[in-house]
Amino acid sequence: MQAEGLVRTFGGRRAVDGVSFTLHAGDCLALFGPNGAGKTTLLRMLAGLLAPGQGSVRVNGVPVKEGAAARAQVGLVSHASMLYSVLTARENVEFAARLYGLPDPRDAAMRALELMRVEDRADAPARTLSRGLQQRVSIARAMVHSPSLLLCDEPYTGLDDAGSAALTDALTERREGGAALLLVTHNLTEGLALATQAAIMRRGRFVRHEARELLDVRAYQAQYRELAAVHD
Amino acid sequence: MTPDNASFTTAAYTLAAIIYLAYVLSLKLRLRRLRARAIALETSARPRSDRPEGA
Amino acid sequence: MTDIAVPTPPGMLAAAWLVARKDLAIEFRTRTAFLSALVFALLGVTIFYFAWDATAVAAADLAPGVLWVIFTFAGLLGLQRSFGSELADRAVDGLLGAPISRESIYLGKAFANLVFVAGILFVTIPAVVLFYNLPMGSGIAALAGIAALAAVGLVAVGTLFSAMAVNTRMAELLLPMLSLPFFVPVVMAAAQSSARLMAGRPVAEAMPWLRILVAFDIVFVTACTLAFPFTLDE
Amino acid sequence: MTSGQPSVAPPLPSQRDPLVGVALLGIAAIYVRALAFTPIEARQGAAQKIMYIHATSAFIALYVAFVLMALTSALYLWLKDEKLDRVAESSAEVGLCFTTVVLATGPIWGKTIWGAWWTWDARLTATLFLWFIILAYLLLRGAVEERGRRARYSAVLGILASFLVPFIHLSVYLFRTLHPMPILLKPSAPSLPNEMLVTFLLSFAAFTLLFIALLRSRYRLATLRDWVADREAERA
Repeated sequence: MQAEGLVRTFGGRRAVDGVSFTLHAGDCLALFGPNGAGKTTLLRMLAGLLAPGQGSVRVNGVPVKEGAAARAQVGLVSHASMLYSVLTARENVEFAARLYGLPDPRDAAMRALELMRVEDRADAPARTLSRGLQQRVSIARAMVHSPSLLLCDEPYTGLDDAGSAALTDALTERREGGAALLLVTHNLTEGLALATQAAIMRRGRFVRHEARELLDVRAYQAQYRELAAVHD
Repeated sequence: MTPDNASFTTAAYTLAAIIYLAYVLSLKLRLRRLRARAIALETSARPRSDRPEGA
Repeated sequence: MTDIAVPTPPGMLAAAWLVARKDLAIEFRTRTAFLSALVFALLGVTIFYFAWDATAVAAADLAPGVLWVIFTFAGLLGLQRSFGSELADRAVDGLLGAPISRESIYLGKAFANLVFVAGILFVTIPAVVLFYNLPMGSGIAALAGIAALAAVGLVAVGTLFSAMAVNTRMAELLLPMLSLPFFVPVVMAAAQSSARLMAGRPVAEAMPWLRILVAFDIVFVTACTLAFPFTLDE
Repeated sequence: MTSGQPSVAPPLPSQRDPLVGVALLGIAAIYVRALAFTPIEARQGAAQKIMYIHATSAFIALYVAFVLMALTSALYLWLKDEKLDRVAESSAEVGLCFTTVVLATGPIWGKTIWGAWWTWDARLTATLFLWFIILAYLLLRGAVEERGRRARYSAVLGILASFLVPFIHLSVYLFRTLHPMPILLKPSAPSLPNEMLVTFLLSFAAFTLLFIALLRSRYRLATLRDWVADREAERA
């Protein structure tokens, strides 16, 4: 995935102000930053939901915006569950599977639910599930077509230990399977555990971006706390 | 026989004039209000406290 | 992971059908919107009957007019909720992120709305025939045909405006305000042509109105489909 | 595309707008000329003079204001230039003012010709629907805060409305021909003696000037409003 010179303004304010980075298969970028730094806007642009004011996003060379095909390789987990509350967990994930044109939507849906260890509630309507279970179904939904680029916006929020474990295993398995991950989170330990690269975003720009191995965790935490003291 | 309906004409002309003038007036008032806000924003640095009501 | 068959994103119509099926499944499961629109329509038909002095105006002349007024407002009621389900929990992001075209989302929603409105008509027309004891015969088939044409026009415009109105503060007021001017030619054409056909007048007399109706459908289905992507937050 | 960098000086239009002043003077001159110096039409009487303001305002409302709104809406969707959106907004609002005048003066004139205030005359009815459409357009603009979305939504409505007007004219005329109006004199294109024709043409020019003046003033208002909104967004 290549993102070049991404800019997006909302009513005179530059939510994202010139972001460029590349993710290769097996990479996992942990993105930290205070509220309002533009993380969600960036994520929506990478997922093809929001057209960038300037710059471009390419997945395996195909621009995400124009080519609907490029979106077939992208999975998004956001704050909102993106589920239809009236439909059951299975129906939601199966609907997504059909949207991506999977040859076996039913089985793919069940496999995704099993991956997130929520298959026992497959036939419960989404609205009857707890916040954490909905989050798991939402993650299953984002992974049903085994995307080569997985974008997660604070996926761990609301997950209990079992849920977090399932998510970590799923993300690790996807990463080893050749997917590229972007993990937006406030939780340093969680983020750094999986990351191969780490970045901090302030006012729509990457103020720091380096490989995980080069990081001294304690210094990073100190600097992050001071950087994130004031919201953008 | 030419009907005597001059009163209708005056009614129509005055009504039209009222509507046009009312619109010109509304433009002028809105402009004045906005100018005041613009000047206020321009001169004061960061009017945290006295920020005028919403845009 | 996936076996030999490579996943191929569905084409325009296939995707539209997927969206429509999902919408109808949701509608069938909740049924509240459909039932309320239906009861609204039936109540309207009965109330209209008592709004006129039956001796002065023959019920048969009244019937088409009543049908179209009720049909318009019941349709509006149905359109109101069509995008509500998408915005709850940002489910629309799931659609926008999928490898399907924006236009197919519109066509899917529009088709689901069409089925919704057709369902209401399917009950309201017999009710009007019953309550206003219209002569059975060919007139009813013509009425149903015209209703279908009118429904397409209303739904094409109504779905687009509902997609816009749902994102604003005053959705309930905005949707009727935006849609009703567009419903004028449709309702006028439908009422005039059905009145003539119901009164047994030669079809030729109703032709000019039917032409307007068909032209309206063609123009606005294409225009709304092309305009829909612009209503999304690109 | 948008006014990204904060322009320091606010786009402050001057208090006294000379063009609007000149335009109003022009209209006053037309009033004097039409009322005092143009002969009264034999059959219709003085009421015929209403035509000088009614027909001209109607023409400008439909063929200038509305067409401008529809055109700039279409161009906005293509070019995404905010200035186009502001022109569309301004021409809609000024168009609404002109249409209101038409709907006010129309029935008064209609009363003298047809004996009834409102007779669903084809042109007047079409103007009524145009009035509703523009009102809906302005209501839509009022209901959306975010500038980009407001511009896109109103552009979409502007274009669809331009498709709707021919349908309305078609169905209203078809509806009317089936119910012949008790018209004494069909107020169609005026074949006027030259004295009245001159007044009509002058009046047309004056009202066009008025439209342009109001449009320009409303456009500057929109520019200033957006500038203020940006500054407040930044400060918030």
